[in-house]
Amino acid sequence: MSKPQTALLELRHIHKSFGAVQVLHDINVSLVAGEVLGILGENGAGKSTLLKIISGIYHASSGEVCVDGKVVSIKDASSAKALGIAMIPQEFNLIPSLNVFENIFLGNELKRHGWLDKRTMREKTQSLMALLETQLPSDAMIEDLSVAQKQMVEIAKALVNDARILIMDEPTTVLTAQEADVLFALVDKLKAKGVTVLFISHKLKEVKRLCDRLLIMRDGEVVALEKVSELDEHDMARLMVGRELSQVFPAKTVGGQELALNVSGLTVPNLLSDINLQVHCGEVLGIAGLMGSGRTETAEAIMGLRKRSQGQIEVFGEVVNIKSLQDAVEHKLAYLSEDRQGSGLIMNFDLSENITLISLNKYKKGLIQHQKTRERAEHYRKLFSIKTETVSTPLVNLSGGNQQKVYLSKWMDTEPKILILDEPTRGIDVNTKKEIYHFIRELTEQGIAVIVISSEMEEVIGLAHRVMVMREGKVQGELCGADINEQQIMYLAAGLREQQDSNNAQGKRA
Amino acid sequence: MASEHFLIPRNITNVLRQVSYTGIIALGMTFVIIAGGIDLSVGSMIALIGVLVVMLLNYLGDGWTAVTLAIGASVVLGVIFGAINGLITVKGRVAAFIATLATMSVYRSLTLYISDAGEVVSRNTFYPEVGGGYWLSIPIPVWLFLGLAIIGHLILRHSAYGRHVCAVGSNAKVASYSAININRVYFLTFVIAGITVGIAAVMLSSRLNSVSPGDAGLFYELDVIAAVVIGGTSLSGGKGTIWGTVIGAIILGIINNMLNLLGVSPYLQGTVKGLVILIAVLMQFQKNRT
Amino acid sequence: MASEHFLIPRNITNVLRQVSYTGIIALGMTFVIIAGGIDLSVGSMIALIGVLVVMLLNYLGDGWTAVTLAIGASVVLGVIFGAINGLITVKGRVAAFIATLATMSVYRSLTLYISDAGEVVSRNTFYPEVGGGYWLSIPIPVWLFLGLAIIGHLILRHSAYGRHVCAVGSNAKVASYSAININRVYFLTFVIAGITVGIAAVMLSSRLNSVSPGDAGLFYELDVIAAVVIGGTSLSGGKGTIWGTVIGAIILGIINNMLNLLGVSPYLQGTVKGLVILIAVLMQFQKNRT
Amino acid sequence: AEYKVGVSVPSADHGWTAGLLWWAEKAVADYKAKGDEVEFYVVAASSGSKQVGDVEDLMIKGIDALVILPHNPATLQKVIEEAYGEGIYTVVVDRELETPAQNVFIAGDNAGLGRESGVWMAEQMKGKGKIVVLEGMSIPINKQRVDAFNEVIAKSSGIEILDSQPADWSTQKALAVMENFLQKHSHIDAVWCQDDDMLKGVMQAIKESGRTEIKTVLGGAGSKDIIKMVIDGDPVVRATVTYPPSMVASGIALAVTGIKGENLGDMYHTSPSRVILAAELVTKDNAEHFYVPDAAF
Ligand SMILES: Nc1ncnc2c1ncn2[C@@H]1O[C@H](COP(=O)(O)OP(=O)(O)OP(=O)(O)O)[C@@H](O)[C@H]1O
Ligand SMILES: Nc1ncnc2c1ncn2[C@@H]1O[C@H](COP(=O)(O)OP(=O)(O)OP(=O)(O)O)[C@@H](O)[C@H]1O
Ligand SMILES: O[C@@H]1[C@@H](O)[C@H](O)OC[C@H]1O
Ligand SMILES: [Mg+2]
Ligand SMILES: [Mg+2]
Repeated sequence: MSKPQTALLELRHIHKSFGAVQVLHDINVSLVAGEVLGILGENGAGKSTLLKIISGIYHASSGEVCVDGKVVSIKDASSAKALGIAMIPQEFNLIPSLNVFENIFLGNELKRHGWLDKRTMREKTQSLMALLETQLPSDAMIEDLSVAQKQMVEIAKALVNDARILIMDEPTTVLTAQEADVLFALVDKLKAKGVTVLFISHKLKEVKRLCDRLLIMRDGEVVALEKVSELDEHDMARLMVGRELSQVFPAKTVGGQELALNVSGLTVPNLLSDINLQVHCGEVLGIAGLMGSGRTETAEAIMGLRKRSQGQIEVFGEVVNIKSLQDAVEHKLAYLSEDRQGSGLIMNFDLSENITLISLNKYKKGLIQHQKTRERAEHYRKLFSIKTETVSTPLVNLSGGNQQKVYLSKWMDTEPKILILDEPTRGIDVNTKKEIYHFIRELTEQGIAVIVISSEMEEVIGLAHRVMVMREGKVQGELCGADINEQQIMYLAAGLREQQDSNNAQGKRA
Repeated sequence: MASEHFLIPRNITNVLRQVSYTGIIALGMTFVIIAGGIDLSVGSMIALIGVLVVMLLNYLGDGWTAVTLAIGASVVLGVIFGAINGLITVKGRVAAFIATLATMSVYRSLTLYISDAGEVVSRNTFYPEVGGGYWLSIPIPVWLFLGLAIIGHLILRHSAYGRHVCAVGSNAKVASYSAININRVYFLTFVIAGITVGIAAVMLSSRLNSVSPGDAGLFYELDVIAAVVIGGTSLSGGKGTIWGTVIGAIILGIINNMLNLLGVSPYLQGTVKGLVILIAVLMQFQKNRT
Repeated sequence: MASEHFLIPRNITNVLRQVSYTGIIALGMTFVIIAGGIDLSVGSMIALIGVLVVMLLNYLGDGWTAVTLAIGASVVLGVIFGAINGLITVKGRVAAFIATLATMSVYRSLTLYISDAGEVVSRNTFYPEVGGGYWLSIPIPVWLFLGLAIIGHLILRHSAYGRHVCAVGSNAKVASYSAININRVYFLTFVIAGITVGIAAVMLSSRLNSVSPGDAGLFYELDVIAAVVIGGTSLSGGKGTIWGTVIGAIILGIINNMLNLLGVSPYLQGTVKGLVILIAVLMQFQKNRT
Repeated sequence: AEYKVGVSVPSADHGWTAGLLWWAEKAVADYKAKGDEVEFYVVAASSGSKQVGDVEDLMIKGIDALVILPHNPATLQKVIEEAYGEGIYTVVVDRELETPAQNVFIAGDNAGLGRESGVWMAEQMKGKGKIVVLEGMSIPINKQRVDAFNEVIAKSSGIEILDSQPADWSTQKALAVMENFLQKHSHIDAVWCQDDDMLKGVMQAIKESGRTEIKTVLGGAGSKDIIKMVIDGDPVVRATVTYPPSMVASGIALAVTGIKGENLGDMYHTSPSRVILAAELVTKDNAEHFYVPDAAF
């Protein structure tokens, strides 16, 4: 890493934890003016968190951020703005009830005599749009725009300040190839003007095309900081995943024969089209894909959490009509959602209350038999070695990994025959992961059919008998046996070798 | 000087009786608030049910049968008016505070309309004994308050429904991802509140043997919410206890009684009530923070 | 029969005047609601400011200077009481509806305490001309309503602050990411509401030259919220217009006027108001859905 | 103190009740000046149900006598019965209970007020024209007044009562009700509003509407402001009928006499069980006699 001139932006020993979970460990990076840094890493590696620290949305637990060689304190969005830092966040950051120019200038309004100078703002908006080669009236309401148009507005909003440091968190996920090209051309222009760009993407090709250097993160740590020219796409994927798989994953079982779940033609308007999948008893089906590829929606549609417009679901050979989660639970399906805190657990309930929430009827004799629920919770506490004093501890006091185990217990207590796990190890440490993997194996030994949705490549590879790869709401291909490897999955997920792989997959499915 | 009177048994029974009307409603409100809602219409609803029940009573004539029928009717009316609140909130996706602000206005206005703003007086000679009577030297409304508190506690802590109420109020999404019919759970909390209002309406109207449509239950929502919040139930939903509410109601009653005995202007009671609500809410916020 | 009277100019001026008191407050409430809040205390606040202003007036003696000072004072009082609401909501992180429910109780109770629940009558002979006067045959309060609406519109649509109010109400997180001081913006909406209440208090108290602490402004919050919601401002915040509110207030006035002319019981007006709020809110929900 | 007397009244939400409280406090102050033989507790409640609580609290304090002007008699009936049943010497003022439960009842002549008003009004209108009526609270004394008034008016076939609605004796409510009347009825000759406070609201509404056809407005109870208008020769407000709030002070006196079992002043008997004060018509001719500039009402 040569330093030809003084660093415009420097991060020194950045640490960040949320509660007990450490998300970033000792991050050190130094960037010069006009440099484009690509940031790669699996979901949850800490990329967004790092950039949010630079833009003042989060605060580092320890460490320093320097701009122009001086340590700065970035308290909030306005102090970031004052330093010339602008961010295009991963989630949309626009006010739907305001129009394009009002959003672009939000918090940054131009005024004349104290009142808004709408004319100048409109004019500037138009010239920004011209720069972005986008046709967009400055008075259009945000709620009427397409996803790509919104993204353009986000970009314009970041540019309007003449930022020196521009942060883009997966800006191209929702853009078409042409729109992305416009953006890349723009980044080149900004680069020429000396703007430093930090760029997160899961698309290896575009990182290769755009960036000078690459920062590859794994579990909150920097695993590589290299010139792009020194890495090819395969290296990148290897570095991102890069863990020895052997100790973590148990040996796979043989997998059963009896068809447990058979989904055909599943369609949810605008999100999923014609999804077909099968799982057998004692088998693990992996579902891989990039963010937004529709894996979660697939699970939700099966579980009756989303209204499907078409599709048939068979459970153990019987066609069932699942209209609500209650129906799904009745048919012995279980779904561990990806959002443990948002849709999984009641944080102010204790272990036994959480674990028996769905299966409460089992513990009822008129009134709830609290003793029985506690005994049951105690059973799971031992089974999963959940680290907590008692089963009466509220969930907030548990670490993320232990919460995840409680969540798993909650669904296990419904005694499911078909279990869908969506990102079952998100945000949990390696050891807990291992325990969960072994537990999944035990389940398959008992003949339970398991679907694992995961963005962690190695997880899918290590667990699944078959892997279904999704892209843009469709099944892009299916892999099994020796074909299950990072490369094949990456290529399918990113749509790189569509032709070849889909042929391949079709052959397999037939 | 205050304490001189305060501890005499008669004063204690008195405070308990004064507290029991809003206390009974506060039991129902506890469910609504734990589920994440609020019901501002309880004060108007008690007036409306009170007026209707007394009118029914006068229509039915004298005797215990009439009284029994009227009591049944008031519970049914409570269910109906509570269900209206619940339906608007659940089906119309209207924030509970605005839905019940609207029905607060509607119920009060109907009360005034039906009674032509005039006091409605019961002619049933047995009715006053219901709310004015004693059993083992303790006023009936106090017994009822305690009885309902026990039932409320059983439902909240020891039934699946109670568990679901807490889950819905804590995190509705988690609840719906746990196969709980959140609309049904939320809706029923308003019905429960309605039932308690119906019962309180009987107690209040029989105690006074009449209902004054303009001021019966006026500002009850404040007393009721204050009792619930002092009792430790979080206004953002998810947790709370029935016994907390009972204690909250009694504390509020004692504060009012003390102020009265100390000769503090009764007009300041509204200030005290408002401040008590604020302090209780702020303390909860403080607690959540640490 | 209704229409026969309805269109005569005098009736129209009359409706406009009747509407202007709550209409002026509705202008301020529009800001609060767009920012995602609510202010239930406006009715009590108008009574409190009214009582204080009349007392101040009596202290200052007769003459126009006293009147001018009193008007200034009422605006200052509006700022103070609005700021109290804002502080509790912003600093204490208390939901606006509960914070202002509490201050509603506090302000009303202080009004009663200060005045000993007795009517407060001004002895200033010029004061009645402020709210009772005319200019170009149009009542002063109506002029003021329109003037304030124009100012409100300019602030909401043509100032950075107005944009920020919309942004905060639409998505506070996005607003703070856009370097907007959301606490300040939210706080100030309550102050704006307070100012409009102060102005309305002058209009109202000068009209009768007295304030009746128990019923002045009672249930005004309903009229005010109804006007804002009928005017198309979303109760969930984020969007709304001042002209919508003006029209909402006028529609409400016309509805009341019509009911009157048709001989509908005045007691049913509360029902109509409640239903109108509900319908307006439900219609917004319907619209958002499609 | 040897005796404890509780005085419970509605809060001073309009002029008449303000006058009432003023007189109650004056009576108490006058007794205090004489010595500390009697201890008084004066409480005012803003609603009937609050007043029930007030009375309960007074009973806790162990009062020997209760002087009460019930907000709405039916709501207070039971609690007053309880007090009376316990042997507390009870004086009910102004608003009579349906089932008597008191030692003394003192009030004005409500039917008389309605009658006097009706007679004067009919005479002023020369037997023809259109009247609107603003009533008080929907409690018995209001009905007594309105019934008596209507009975008298019914005798003049040329007079039509267009509308009759409650405004609770409140200035503000009267303003709103009168506004409605003015919108609803295109021609009104006279207004009867049975209370001088309501009259203020009525006059404001008339002024704002710009209507000039209303020639007669009659209030009641005899507030000093209205009596002053009569003295000054107001063209529309030319009379009022008395209903003095000082009755509460007399009620207090009757209570004290009653508990002591003494004779009433120089009279030869103790407190009478029923005292009715006549309703007197006040016109320009006799107004000076009723005008007390420093009274509260
Ligand atoms: N506010 C928060 N509270 C607690 N944990 C958080 C919070 N935000 C992020 N995390 C956790 O921090 C870790 C890193 O998250 P981050 O969003 O930085 O990942 P990422 O690398 O951007 O992933 P992706 O590719 O999915 O966007 C995750 O495990 C996440 O669960
Ligand atoms: N039409 C769309 N417009 C905007 N955002 C979308 C759209 N479709 C999907 N997304 C975004 O993608 C997110 C993830 O979708 P989904 O849950 O199906 O992805 P996934 O394959 O499960 O990936 P992951 O769970 O790793 O995010 C959605 O929550 C949403 O933020
Ligand atoms: O308050 C009432 C008063 O205004 C009326 O004139 O006389 C009777 C009183 O009770
Ligand atoms: Mg991210
Ligand atoms: Mg997902």
